[in-house]
Amino acid sequence: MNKVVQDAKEALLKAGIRDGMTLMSGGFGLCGIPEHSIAALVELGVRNLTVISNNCGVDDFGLGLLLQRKQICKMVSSYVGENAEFERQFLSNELEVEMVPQGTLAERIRAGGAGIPAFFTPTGVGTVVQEGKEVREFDGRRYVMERALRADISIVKAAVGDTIGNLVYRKTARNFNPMMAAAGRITIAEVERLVQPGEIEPDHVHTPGVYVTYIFQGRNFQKRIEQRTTRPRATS
Amino acid sequence: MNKVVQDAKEALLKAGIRDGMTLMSGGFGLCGIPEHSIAALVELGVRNLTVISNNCGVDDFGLGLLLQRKQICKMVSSYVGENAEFERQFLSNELEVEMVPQGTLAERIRAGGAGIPAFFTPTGVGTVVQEGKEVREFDGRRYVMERALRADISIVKAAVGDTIGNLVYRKTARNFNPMMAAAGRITIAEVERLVQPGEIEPDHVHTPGVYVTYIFQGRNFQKRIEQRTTRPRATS
Amino acid sequence: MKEINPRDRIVLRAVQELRDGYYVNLGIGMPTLVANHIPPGINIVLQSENGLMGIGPFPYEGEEDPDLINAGKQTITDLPGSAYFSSSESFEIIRGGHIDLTIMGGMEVSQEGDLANWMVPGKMVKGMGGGMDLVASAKRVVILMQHCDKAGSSKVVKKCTLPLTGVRCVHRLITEFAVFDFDYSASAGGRSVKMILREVAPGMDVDAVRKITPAEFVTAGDVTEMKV
Amino acid sequence: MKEINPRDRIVLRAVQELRDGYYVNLGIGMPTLVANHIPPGINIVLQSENGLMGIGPFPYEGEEDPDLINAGKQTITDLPGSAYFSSSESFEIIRGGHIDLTIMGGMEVSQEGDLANWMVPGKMVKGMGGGMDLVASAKRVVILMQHCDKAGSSKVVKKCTLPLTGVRCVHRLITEFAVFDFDYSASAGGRSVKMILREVAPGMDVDAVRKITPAEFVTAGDVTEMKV
Repeated sequence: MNKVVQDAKEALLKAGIRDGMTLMSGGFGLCGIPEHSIAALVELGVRNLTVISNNCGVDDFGLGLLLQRKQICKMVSSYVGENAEFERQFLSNELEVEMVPQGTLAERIRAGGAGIPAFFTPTGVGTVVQEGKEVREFDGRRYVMERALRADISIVKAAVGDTIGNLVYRKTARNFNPMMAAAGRITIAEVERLVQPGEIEPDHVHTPGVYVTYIFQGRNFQKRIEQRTTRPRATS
Repeated sequence: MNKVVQDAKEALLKAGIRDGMTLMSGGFGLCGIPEHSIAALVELGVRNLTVISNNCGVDDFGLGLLLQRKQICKMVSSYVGENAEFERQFLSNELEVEMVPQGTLAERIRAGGAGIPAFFTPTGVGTVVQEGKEVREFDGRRYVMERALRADISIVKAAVGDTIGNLVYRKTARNFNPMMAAAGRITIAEVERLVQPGEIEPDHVHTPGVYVTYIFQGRNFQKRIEQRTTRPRATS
Repeated sequence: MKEINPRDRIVLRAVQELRDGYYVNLGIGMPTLVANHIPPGINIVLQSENGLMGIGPFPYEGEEDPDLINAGKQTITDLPGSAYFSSSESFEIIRGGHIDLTIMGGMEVSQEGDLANWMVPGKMVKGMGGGMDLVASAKRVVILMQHCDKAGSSKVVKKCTLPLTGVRCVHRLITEFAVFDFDYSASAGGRSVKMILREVAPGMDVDAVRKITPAEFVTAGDVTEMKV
Repeated sequence: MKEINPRDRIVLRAVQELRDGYYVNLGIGMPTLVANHIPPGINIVLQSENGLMGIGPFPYEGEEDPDLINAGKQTITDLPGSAYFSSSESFEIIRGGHIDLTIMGGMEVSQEGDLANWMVPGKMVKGMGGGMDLVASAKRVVILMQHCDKAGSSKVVKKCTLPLTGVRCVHRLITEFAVFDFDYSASAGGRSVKMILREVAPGMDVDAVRKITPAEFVTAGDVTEMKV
């Protein structure tokens, strides 16, 4: 069982990355994004990607880098407000966009990894979200049926990982990463610190290694901050 | 926000325990069961309970204690093999039993806490499990629709908890406890060690306190072992 | 009485919606400001739907952590007793009805309790984020919005013209002029939702509110003065 | 060749199903014994569906931990690299198709690949546990069972008479006399599942297997000798 690779490029090549694939990319805003795997996708130049990710980065970082190079043909997201190039491509119909309520997006991905093909949710009943979908009443309340999402390749990021793929996330950098790790037919994890089996306390594992196909330690994570908000120190 | 109570009896009384309620009880076999809450249910003598629990204890411990006193009218479980009194009541029709595949049971409880009224699963297609249920094909495969489970009161057990209800489980004593904590309209947690907020690392929390209504530190947990299996030490 | 601007009035009135022990989700904009005015003796826990229960204040300069942001992508801190979880767990909490109160901004609220607050046709669609999940499933949905838009048209309408975020989902609407409740108890029987005027701002009365409000509302018992 | 009892033969043949890197779930009974014979150079990870990936050996006497049991409720240990999770996550792993192989006991296997192994009508129903989930979703389902019951009737049947655990779910059946595969690739077109004899025990041949097997099976290419 050898899951460790040198870098994102090796992982993506081993995973058989190619044009037209569906990818899931972890992160919320720029927090917890697999920045090395995204950079390698830019380098490899694969195109016509369908990308499932809560957001789409900013113009010059994260998934925005793939947008700039027109490598993405479709985004499945809940919010894409911070990206001018996104807006341009969307308004000019170069980019297809499927907007999904954030909780429904999370649950569709979770369902994909969990072998649940469809489920019912109250979110979006009576809105555009229900268009074309089955609506059914349970116990007097109406629900929309939503389908699972899967990916050919998921790229996720964790703080710590061991060589057999167990992952631990840090703070709100966890977000969509665990569900995406489970929903990828192949899953590539990049970690800030790669350790040996036994160094992660088994009760603290967030993503069991069974979901992870390849893992590598990223170098020089940028971990950009989108909105730096602070409070003044009390002056004494 | 005061969730701390003295003991199980106080918690159950505050929760409004009464005859005919539906309870969820965490644990797998005798591992991770809320033994103090079960003992208090015996003491309070409530009857006609519907109990959702993976197993039903053994004759003289765990939920078996409630069976002995005929406090349970229906069990929803995946496996009940270790209990002679269970067998007697079941065969004499004193006890109603709904057998649910273990994964479906876990998912139905998870759905209950997660606001999902129904979902589709491949488990049980073509077996007695699908009787009376909708079967539907997705992408060429058949699935059974299963409904969510909820409880009036969930009783769960954790290794550590803080006073605002954050819980950390230990090893395989986690099992059904996290989903049941979420699926109870009222949830009572018993812990081996009750600590102050801040003593549990926020990244290590298994059950966020939002799900927990009452919490108490149990005394003298028995933590019985059902099947003591060992290997010989190498003799030197 | 000192002059108070409309947004401050709305925020200060919204603060009174908080109850001790509540788990609360605050939307972006005015709702976020509610957190700056939590009264002493009221302990609430704030959820950030990107995976945190227990939002703390902004960090001190130099202590920003890129791994710790809120749903508005701002750097924040956590608190003793905070818990982190995945997005799916976060929305299990929301969808499962475990959030006591969500306070959110609005673009339109109808007399039926419908809410529109996520897109303007013809403008760039940024997405609904977690708003649709919150209004569908939080135990209590309180909407904050200015009564009228910049052109002076009321945003408290008979029927929403903008794409909806949720139907029959608003429990209370707070504007700078009035506080309305929505009673859904009758709607199951085929009758429509009851929109009830509860409070009016100082200097306003029921008629004055009617004049600026196309939505049809009733009164039930006393209409009191909004105190902020 | 030294004499080998039927159960040992089945277990030793089943060991050959393991591949390096597999995530494996072993059922109770004969399947559990497979773990005692893992060949050198083959690293597998054993799942316990009550919430552990990475089952270790039984604990030394005096080191039993009541918080650490397997799905058979026996005390076990964990290993470096083990991970604990909830029952729902455990079955996400199973239902999501992340288990490479499950090895399970059987009461009946039909020529259609149906499996019955959880209840005998009229006897006390103990429950299906996690078996139905595993056979529905593991990537590969291998069933171990003795070819005939105590009365000498074949358990490899045309059609199961006992209540089913899963339909068209068995990939390979190992008995003390033979190894069969099930080919479902044709079944979508309306034709029936193909049951294929792959191996026979020493001293047996195809005809001998047919004699003790009501199920209709074919051969495809060589039928080889079971090596254990």
